[in-house]
Amino acid sequence: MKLITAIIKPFKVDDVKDALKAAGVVGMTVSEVRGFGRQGGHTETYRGAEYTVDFIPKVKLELVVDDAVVDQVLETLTTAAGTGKIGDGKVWVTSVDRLVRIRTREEGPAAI
Amino acid sequence: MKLITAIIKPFKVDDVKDALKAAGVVGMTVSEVRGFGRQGGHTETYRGAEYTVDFIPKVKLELVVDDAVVDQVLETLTTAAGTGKIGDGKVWVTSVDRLVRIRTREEGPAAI
Amino acid sequence: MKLITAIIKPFKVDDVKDALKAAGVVGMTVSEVRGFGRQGGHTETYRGAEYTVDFIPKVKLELVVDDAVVDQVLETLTTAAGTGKIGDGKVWVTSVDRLVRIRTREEGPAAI
Amino acid sequence: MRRALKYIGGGLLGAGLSTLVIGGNAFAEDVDPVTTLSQSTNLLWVVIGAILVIFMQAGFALVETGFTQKKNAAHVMTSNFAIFGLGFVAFLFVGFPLAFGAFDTSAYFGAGGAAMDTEPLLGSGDWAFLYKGWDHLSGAATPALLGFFLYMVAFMDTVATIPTGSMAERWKWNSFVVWGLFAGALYYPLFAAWTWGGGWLASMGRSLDLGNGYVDFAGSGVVHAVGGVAALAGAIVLGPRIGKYGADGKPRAIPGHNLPMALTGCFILLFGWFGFNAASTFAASDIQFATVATNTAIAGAFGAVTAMFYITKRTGKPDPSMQVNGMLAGLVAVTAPCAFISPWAAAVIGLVAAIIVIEAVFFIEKKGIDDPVGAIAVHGIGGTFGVLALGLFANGQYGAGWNLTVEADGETPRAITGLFYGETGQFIAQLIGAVVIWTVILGVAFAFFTIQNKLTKGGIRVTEQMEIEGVDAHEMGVPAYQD
Amino acid sequence: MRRALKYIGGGLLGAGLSTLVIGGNAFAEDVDPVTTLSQSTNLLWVVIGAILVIFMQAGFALVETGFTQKKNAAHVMTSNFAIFGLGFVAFLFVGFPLAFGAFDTSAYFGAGGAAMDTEPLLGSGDWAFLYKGWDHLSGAATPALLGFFLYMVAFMDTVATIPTGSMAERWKWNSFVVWGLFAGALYYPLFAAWTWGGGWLASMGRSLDLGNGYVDFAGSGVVHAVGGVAALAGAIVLGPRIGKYGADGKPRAIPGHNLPMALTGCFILLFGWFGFNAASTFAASDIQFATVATNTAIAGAFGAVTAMFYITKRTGKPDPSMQVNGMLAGLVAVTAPCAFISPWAAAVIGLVAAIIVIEAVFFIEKKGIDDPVGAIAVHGIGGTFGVLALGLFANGQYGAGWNLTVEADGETPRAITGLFYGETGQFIAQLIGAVVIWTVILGVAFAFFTIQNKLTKGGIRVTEQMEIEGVDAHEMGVPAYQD
Amino acid sequence: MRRALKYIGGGLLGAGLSTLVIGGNAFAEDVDPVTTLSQSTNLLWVVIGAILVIFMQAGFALVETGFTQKKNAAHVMTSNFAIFGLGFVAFLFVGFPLAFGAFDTSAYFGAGGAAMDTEPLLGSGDWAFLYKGWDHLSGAATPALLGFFLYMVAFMDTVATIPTGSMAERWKWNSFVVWGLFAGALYYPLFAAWTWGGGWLASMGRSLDLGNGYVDFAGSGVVHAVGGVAALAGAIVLGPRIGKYGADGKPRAIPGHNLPMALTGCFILLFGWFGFNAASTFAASDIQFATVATNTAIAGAFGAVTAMFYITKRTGKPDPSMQVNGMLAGLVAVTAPCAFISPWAAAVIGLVAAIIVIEAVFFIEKKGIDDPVGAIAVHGIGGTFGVLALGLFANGQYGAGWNLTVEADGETPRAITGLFYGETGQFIAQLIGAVVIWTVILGVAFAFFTIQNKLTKGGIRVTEQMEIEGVDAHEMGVPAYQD
Ligand SMILES: Nc1ncnc2c1ncn2[C@@H]1O[C@H](COP(=O)(O)OP(=O)(O)O)[C@@H](O)[C@H]1O
Ligand SMILES: Nc1ncnc2c1ncn2[C@@H]1O[C@H](COP(=O)(O)OP(=O)(O)O)[C@@H](O)[C@H]1O
Ligand SMILES: Nc1ncnc2c1ncn2[C@@H]1O[C@H](COP(=O)(O)OP(=O)(O)O)[C@@H](O)[C@H]1O
Repeated sequence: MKLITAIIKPFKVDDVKDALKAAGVVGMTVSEVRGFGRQGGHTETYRGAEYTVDFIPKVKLELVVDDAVVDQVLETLTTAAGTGKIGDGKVWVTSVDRLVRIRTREEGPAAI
Repeated sequence: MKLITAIIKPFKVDDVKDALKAAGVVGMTVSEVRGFGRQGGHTETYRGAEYTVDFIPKVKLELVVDDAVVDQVLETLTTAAGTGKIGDGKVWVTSVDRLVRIRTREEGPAAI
Repeated sequence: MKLITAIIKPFKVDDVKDALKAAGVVGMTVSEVRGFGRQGGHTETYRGAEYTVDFIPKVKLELVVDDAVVDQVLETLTTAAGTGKIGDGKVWVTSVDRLVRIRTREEGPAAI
Repeated sequence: MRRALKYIGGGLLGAGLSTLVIGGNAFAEDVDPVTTLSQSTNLLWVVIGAILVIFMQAGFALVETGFTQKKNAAHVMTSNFAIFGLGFVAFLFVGFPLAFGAFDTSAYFGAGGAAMDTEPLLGSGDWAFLYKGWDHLSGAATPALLGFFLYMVAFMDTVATIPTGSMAERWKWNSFVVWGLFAGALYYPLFAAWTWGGGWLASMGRSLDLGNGYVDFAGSGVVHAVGGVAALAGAIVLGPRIGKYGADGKPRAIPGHNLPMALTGCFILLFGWFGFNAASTFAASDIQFATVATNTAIAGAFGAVTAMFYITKRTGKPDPSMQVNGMLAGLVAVTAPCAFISPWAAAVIGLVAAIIVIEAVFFIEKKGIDDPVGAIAVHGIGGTFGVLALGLFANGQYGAGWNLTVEADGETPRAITGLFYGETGQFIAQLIGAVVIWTVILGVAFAFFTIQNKLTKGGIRVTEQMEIEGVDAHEMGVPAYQD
Repeated sequence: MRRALKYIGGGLLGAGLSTLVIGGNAFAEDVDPVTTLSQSTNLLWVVIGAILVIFMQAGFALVETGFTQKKNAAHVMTSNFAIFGLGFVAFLFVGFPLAFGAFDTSAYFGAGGAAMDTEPLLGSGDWAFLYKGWDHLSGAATPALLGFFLYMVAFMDTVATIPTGSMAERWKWNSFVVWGLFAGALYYPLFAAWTWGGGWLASMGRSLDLGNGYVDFAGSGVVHAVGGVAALAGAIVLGPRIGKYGADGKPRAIPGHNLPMALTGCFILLFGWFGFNAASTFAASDIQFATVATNTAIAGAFGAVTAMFYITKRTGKPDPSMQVNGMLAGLVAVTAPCAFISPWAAAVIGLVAAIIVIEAVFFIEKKGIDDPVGAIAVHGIGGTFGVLALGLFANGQYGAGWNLTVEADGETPRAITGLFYGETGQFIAQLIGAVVIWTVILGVAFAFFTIQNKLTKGGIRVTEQMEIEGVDAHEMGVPAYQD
Repeated sequence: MRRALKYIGGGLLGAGLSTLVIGGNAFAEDVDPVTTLSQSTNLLWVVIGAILVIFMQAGFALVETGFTQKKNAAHVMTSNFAIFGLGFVAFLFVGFPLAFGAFDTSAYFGAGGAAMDTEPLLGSGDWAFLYKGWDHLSGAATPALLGFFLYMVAFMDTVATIPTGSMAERWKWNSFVVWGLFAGALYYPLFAAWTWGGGWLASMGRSLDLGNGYVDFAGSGVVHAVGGVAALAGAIVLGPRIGKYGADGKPRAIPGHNLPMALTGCFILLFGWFGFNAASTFAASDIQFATVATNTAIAGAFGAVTAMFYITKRTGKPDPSMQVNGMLAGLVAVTAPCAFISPWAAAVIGLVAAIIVIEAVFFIEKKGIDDPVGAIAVHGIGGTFGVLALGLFANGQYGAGWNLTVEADGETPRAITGLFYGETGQFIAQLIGAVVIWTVILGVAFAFFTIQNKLTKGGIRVTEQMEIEGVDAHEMGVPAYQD
């Protein structure tokens, strides 16, 4: 099994979720993150003094999926999350040794 | 070393923490996440219009542990986190190549 | 490629970010987390009743980097994040199988 | 002389001895201590009322901000804050003279309350349209004139701030600024001049023999409906927020980011509303202020309770935001009739208003008009219902001679009496007022926003990116909340 | 006639010339302008007072919501909002007549203040239990009657909202709604009728020769203690929140989710409290209102400061929530005696009240009763202390003849004098009042919640799952806060 | 007798008949009903004013907390809460007598307003420095004396709370507590005694023939500038927050954590300000209160609007925090002159004040002084401008005879007239007052904080760790917000 981690633009969350659902993904975990990258931040003025906002709000998706579907999921995800504009984000894949469903103690792909 | 990542129900955090502590776990990192899965969401009405809450509040635990204790930790964790009801969550294990304790620069299991 | 995950003290974020930037890191993702470890928590009294704060606010950094620069990044990061006081945090490294830049579909190191 | 008596029937004929003394005094040579004291207390009551109404700005700000999204909270809050000053400045220099230049308060406050200029700027006699006068800026300004101005400027600001709700989360700051100035200088003064200022609508009792002419005790129409139609025009010109309507065209809910904030705002509005309505007697010596205050509370309470039960029945849960709209519906609707009705009628009006307004929220949303806070329904529909309700429930016990109307005999002052008490004239006068608001005034608002939209580079709506990322980041330069 | 004089000793004999004029007028044939003006100013003061008390609802809402958890914020806030209307409606139709049907305010407001019906509904003479009368709903309602109603309905709502604090975070919405109606229709009116309404407790001065009978200037007992015992009964019937007590049975802290919100609420309560206490003179012509206002502020200030030092000594830190409870303790305790005591006594009362209330919070918690906001301690214990404090500190300078009491000679009006000034009768009267609250009234509340709990399917407490996940998600259908 | 007339020129000679009656009465033998009624209404107005000013504490609390960081929100909020009681207690026992022991209000409130002790504690005649008297604590305290105390204690608390803004986020709780007591007992009373209390600065009209002596209607100087210089002294002694200045020495922005909260606070301040200024007539019979209220609103509105346009021009965006500072700048600046100027002048003062204050914010920050909320600029600079503005814009129409000044003929009361109306004396008197504030009073504040810093173990500033992790966790023991 693989863990697919994606950093995307917040307003894309619903589209991506729907697309993945449609593609057969049954579960995922999301969290609010802030990102720093090429998109860069911006400088603002508050009470006359400047401050730089280096980190931009992003959303992180984590999905554990069966090896077989990794490519398809990546394809669906990048398509749904893309705007073509800088700052669209990244997706990375890491290997999962074990997966357990707490409720049933099921292990491996069955637990997805 | 392994990284154990668990998605559990928020109100179970204290129980799980205490259980893990008792089981000899000396450190972990938690964060607020929202989950989508079998448990499904629910539809609400606000000012007459409907909206679906797809993501349910969950808590994510991350623990880096020595290979030797993985099974025991998984056992403790699943027991403490389980309610038997749908939505209890998942636990997955990935391999950690290196671990460093910032304060002392200690590496490997010693850094846990 | 490797995924470097670091748990650091919140007020160190800017220093670490600047140091990593200087060291050539072009992107990273940060999130608010709460940590439990040696640093331990503290007990407070509210309306006469006690409550223990076990989890301390920390910040989590995630960077996907090229294998070649892992050591240097670790060095920079630990130096910038360190205060020498307990609770400075951990850094761990895991292997990344694939990395994709959503905007361009670039894969591998090129996507960093 | 006639003007001196305009809009004071209540004070003059309905409020017992001491006011008669006042009435008398306005024209008397020597002023006795009791009268002077009575007049200073009247002025005090009006100033206290003004303070309460000004505080309502905080209520509107909190309700609107609580009902909108976190990413726009600074923008919504600050627009509600800035509108106070913007409308104020424009009203001070332009709006006040146009609307109230010929308004005479000497019957309440003594000689100092004389009108600035009894000659209309536009029109004449029973067909006056605009007035003039600038004494209030100079050293010649009497405390009476300034106290009256303060009360009136507060009402204007309510009108000006209503559209900030229906147009929230997608309105360009600079375009909003222009609206603020326009509202204070021209938009509000127009209908105000025709009614409270003594203009043609107020005169229909004499000119067209329609009851006491258009009567609106504290502004269900003059303030709320007028603000509500502007909210409607603005929301139409801007169009709905991105994501408000699904691909299927069905409205999607966009829950407010802070309900406790919105409910706090509603409490503040209820609090301020007592100044809005009860101090509209312009006289502490006219004890009808107590009846007004209580009728106001009754309508608000019945509005809130009705909304709670009705929305629970309608959608299954006691939606807090609808309870807020329900209380406001009752308050808005009772604002015109509050001085002329019996307590039981206030209860009925609050109850009916809540249901009408909730249904209006649904209807407006279905029609594709996106109003994040329900301002169009609450102020536009609720206010219009209030204007008509006066024509239905007025019990003929207060306000005889209002707008200088007398019966055929030319002696007996004419009582303000509604349809349910056997008079049709008053109801027709109210109906005409309502129609004017929904045609002429709505037209003015719509024209303003449409033209401004045309003239403004890129229109009066923010870009898609700004809207998606939140207007705070782009227009305020600082987020509402920092962790 | 006797009733006409009830509860106005202060106004009648303690407030100098102009009030004598009033007193006189209530029975005089011809009314002179000065009297009329004085009466209208009195009515204005009462209406302003009512407005301030109504605004206190916002204060209670913010304090209670700030002291509770984020997942329940919409529920707590909305219940404090809905209670205003629920209690109001029930009080309008049922509660007001039962409690104040025979209350005569003509001595303050003139002829219009005549009682609705001088015959009790239950009991007679010095042993009246309930009253009747419905003029206040009809067109026959005078401004004086309606102004008085508005002031009284605001006090009722305070009682009704107190249990929403102690029962917060686990109370079913529908069960809460029933309480709201019950509180306004019956619960509050009961003790109110026996005291302020002119009933048997107020008459103990005549019937049992106990000082001036039960005296409670603005309601430490009639409002706060009565609300506090209901809060106690409700908290017992509901039981503690899940997780409030550890496995070891020791209480665990559940910190409030928004302290700035709670402190803001306390500021609003302080603000409104001046209307609560000072306007209870029912007359601007009775300048004792100034003494009352200042004593109120003194007690609040001493309560807050004492609490700050005491809690720091007790637990090491200046716990903000206890500073809030401390100020409220002082305000609640001084509410009964505020008009009858010297400033130094107000300071002592505030100081003692803060310590008593903080210890009460600890004690109640130890007893296994979970009160998230400290309502039982602040209102129940603090209020009871206030009732007794009057019997201790009353200095005999104000309120002579209160409750129509005269000395043996049948001529000299009896002064309200406390134990520390040598009189025992008054203290006993206060003691009896306190005992009645903690037996009869507490019993009524306990019976109500117990029976309701039995009759309600699943009881009046939400399910474990709802409580764990937060009542907002389940009962409101919308969270308090959205990101 | 002379004192009886002190500070009432306005009431006595400027406000028409009824006040003359009052003026008369203060010395008359028999008191007629009209006078008594007028006096009770005057007292009512002052008490209502006090209530409004006390509520301003909530406004300060919200503005300061909203402008500071989340990790310190409980600390900032609670200090603004605790200061009310701390200053109050100290002022009750020590400060009030020192400042107002010889203040006579009988011209407004009748015989009960007699001074506690006409003999100064320090100095004599036209050169009095401190006063004495403790009647206000005993049973001998009249309602008039207590009502006056309540109004005065509220002004003191404003001064005491101003430094909590500039010193926020790094001030030790215990050190803050000491300041609170010092401010109420000595710091505020000092300059207050010299001016409002009737001391040497108020007497300069007689002693040095400088206009009417130092005149400050509601406290641009006595309250705001005095509080502002303390805020400056405290901020200097504490030093800037960690991270406020970059390695390059350039100031860095530390955005407030909750702007809606700050704007809500500003609305509350605007609301309370009407009590602050308008009730300073001490008389409802002195209808100048209406002019005062309106001038106050005009200055606030112009301040806010000017700030909005000016900051947009200056930094590109309509920074909400600067709009808040702008409105407050206008309000602070008009507080001294509000009763003596024409409406157009109020507009000019508001406009100028906003620009001065914004530039002052930048200047102070550049000088390395860290003031998280802009308190030094708003109150210190804005207040000083207000003191001088009176000397420029006073139009000579109100306050004749103020501070018992008469023209050379010894008959004609001297009018309060500014430089722009041809008089230099008044401006010089104002200038002297301003200089005294920026030398003597600033010196006192600076000495206090410096000495306290020396005497306090570890100084009055929290440790670096506490500041980095947030003072809430360390000093309050509970965070402001819980998830
Ligand atoms: N090396 C990295 N490791 C982890 N997260 C990264 C990395 N680079 C970028 N990100 C995340 O992806 C987001 C988008 O990256 P950015 O470089 O701004 O644009 P793009 O994705 O178009 O290259 C960043 O905000 C950050 O959250
Ligand atoms: N494939 C997955 N990858 C990542 N997280 C998942 C995945 N499936 C479920 N989760 C997380 O686990 C939570 C519980 O899963 P769910 O399917 O709802 O119930 P159960 O754990 O009983 O199967 C989800 O809310 C989500 O946060
Ligand atoms: N085994 C672990 N797995 C994951 N996170 C950990 C682990 N141990 C510690 N942490 C994180 O590192 C932070 C600091 O660790 P701690 O033991 O308190 O001090 P130190 O880093 O100096 O050893 C903790 O708050 C927690 O967030």
